Amino acid sequence: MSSVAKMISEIENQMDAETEDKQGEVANPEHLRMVEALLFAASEPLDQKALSTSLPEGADVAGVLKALEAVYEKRGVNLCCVAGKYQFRTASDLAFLLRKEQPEQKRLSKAAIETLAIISYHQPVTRAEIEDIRGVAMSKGTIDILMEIGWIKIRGRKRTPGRPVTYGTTEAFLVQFGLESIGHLPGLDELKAAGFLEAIPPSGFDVPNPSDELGADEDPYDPNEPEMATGSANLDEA
Amino acid sequence: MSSVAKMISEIENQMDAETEDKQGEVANPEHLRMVEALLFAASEPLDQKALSTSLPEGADVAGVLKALEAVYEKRGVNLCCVAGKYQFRTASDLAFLLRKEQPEQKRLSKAAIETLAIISYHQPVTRAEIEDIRGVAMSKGTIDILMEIGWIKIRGRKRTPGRPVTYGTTEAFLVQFGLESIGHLPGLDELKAAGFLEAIPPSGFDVPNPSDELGADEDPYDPNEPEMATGSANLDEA
Amino acid sequence: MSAEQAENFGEFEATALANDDEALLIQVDGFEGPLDLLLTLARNQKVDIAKISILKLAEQYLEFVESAKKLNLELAADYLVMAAWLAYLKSRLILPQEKGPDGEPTADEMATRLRWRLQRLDAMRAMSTRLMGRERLDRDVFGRGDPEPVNVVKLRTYKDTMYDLLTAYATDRARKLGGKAYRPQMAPVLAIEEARERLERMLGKISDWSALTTLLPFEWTGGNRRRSAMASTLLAALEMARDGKVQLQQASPFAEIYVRDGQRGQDIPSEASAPGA
Repeated sequence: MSSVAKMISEIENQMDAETEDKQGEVANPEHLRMVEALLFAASEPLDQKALSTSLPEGADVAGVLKALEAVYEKRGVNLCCVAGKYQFRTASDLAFLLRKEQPEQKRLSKAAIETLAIISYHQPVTRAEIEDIRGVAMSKGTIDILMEIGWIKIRGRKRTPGRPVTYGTTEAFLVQFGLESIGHLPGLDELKAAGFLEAIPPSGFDVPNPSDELGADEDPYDPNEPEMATGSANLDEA
Repeated sequence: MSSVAKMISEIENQMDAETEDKQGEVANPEHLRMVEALLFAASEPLDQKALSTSLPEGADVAGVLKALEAVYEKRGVNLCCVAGKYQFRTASDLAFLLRKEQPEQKRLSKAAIETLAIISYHQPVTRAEIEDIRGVAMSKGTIDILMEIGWIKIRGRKRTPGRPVTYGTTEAFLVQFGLESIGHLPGLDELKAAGFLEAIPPSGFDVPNPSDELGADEDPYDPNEPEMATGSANLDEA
Repeated sequence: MSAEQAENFGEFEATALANDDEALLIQVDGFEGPLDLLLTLARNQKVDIAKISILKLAEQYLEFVESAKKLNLELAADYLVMAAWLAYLKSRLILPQEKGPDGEPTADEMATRLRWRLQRLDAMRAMSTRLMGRERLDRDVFGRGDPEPVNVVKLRTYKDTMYDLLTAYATDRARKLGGKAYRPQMAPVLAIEEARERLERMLGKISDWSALTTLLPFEWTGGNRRRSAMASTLLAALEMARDGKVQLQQASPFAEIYVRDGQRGQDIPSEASAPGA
């Protein structure tokens, strides 16, 4: 057997395992082709709902996606789940082939990178809380840059005096960093175990997760609500 | 063996045949992955030369492309070669997936609806006759639009010098306007009663009884008949 | 300043941050605030931050601030606030353990809290490195370079109805038969000249006294048309009577008007013999 054929045969074995998992349920090969074509053609990640509207009624989109993920697992192009949506991307080990020698458009400052990390792990988080973690007042530009790139957004208001706005990450952030969801952030469990994600300042035993859902003490953001004075954090308070 | 696995197995068989053709030369699976990724990420079709500059020296690009072509032959995405350059395209039989139908409601132009009305009442009718009845020369587009919508058709030729084609309405026309047959178009009295015409129509006003039957001076239309010079009608002739 | 510190901070420079909220402040180059400075100092102790000596750390920080002052560097306010707080913490750490005033946390509790904050900042730094180290779209991994857009096919339907068709037919036909030139619509009026011409032509043909109503043109019937014909014919008859061409008579107001040729005899018909009264 040729080596290519062997490779494909391996894929086949994976596939068999895959389909066995589903107890005899077999992904329809024609549906597989359809999802393949749809995902290949699209420039944006597609979710299951979008895919199922294009497929015949009753098609097992989830099953097809699983099968497709297995088929492409070891290929030069992989099927990835980002932000709960599916997208073909080149295999990461081939980055050296494709990396374009374009200077990174905007080199983010250290402050911006840290702020992004804090927002992604601690969301929903207020400006004062970010400042508490970093121990320094934040320049207005930092949030603006991240907002402009489209990686963070204002997501609500905290039900505390002054009703400060809360920040969170966007879908574009997940897509850019290849994350299926906020819960898939690297090292999230370590941070949680160390208690570093506790409410700021530490309030007790509850260990909140970063979440896209509105927090218990968070109101949805209403852009029309008049802005209150949002002073910078008091360092001596900490 | 599951049906998907069977499909892949088929591809494998093709692949074996492929590689046998090349007398034991086997496409390197890693090169296969590279070409796959390069073609996927490229914004335009790539030729063998462009591919080989990215691949390790001595890589059998032609062999890899052949193998890839076979792998993707029956997939939702195919490897296509256009003018010596390669690119992935979604399989042509799945083009319907990439089509989105958008309903749009329109109205015929004044000239078009008047022409349609005349064709419906006066069929079989030649272009010259339509122009005579309307009293204005007709733009070519008007007939074209009605033909394109599918409400009129060429139904025959008039046995007059030049043998001009005659127009009539189609079944789609009857469906659109809710008519059982052309004979059910309202006559003079009905038009009067319904207020479409003055109580005393101008002298010389008559409303013909349109018919689907071939007219006495009409030949059936033979699309193969060589077209005669069909200058625009002489208005004074009619 | 210790040798170790000199090695690390000897070269720091003051930089004014232009175009920023903090434009008026002087920042110690390379440090992102006092906590960052503390974290760097803590790392220099080369022990686990969890076990770091806060007392030693406080001393190092205060030393650093002193040396900055000697270099005539004006430190940003938050560095000085931190210095003041650390000086206070230091004094309490040296003194025997006791509760602070008004249930203030003990010095140990304050030290633990600071240690925790340093650990947390350290952890978030590590996470930001991990996050930015991820394979990123369009830098490490790539999507389809030549996506095939969805073709939008317009499904045209026409709103034209039977009503539109018939309206078009009727107006089009009427326009054609009406000729291409503009013709103002004539009010239904019988011209007096026309009525007089008619009457003159009829003179030879009518017998003796004839009722004016019987002389009206046949096609001028109904409503306004008949009234116009009546008025015009009467006027024409009056003109002709003035010229002596006809004779008129009427028995009473609103009664029938009779006309006869002016050349005829002068005898007047009796009421009874008047025809068609």
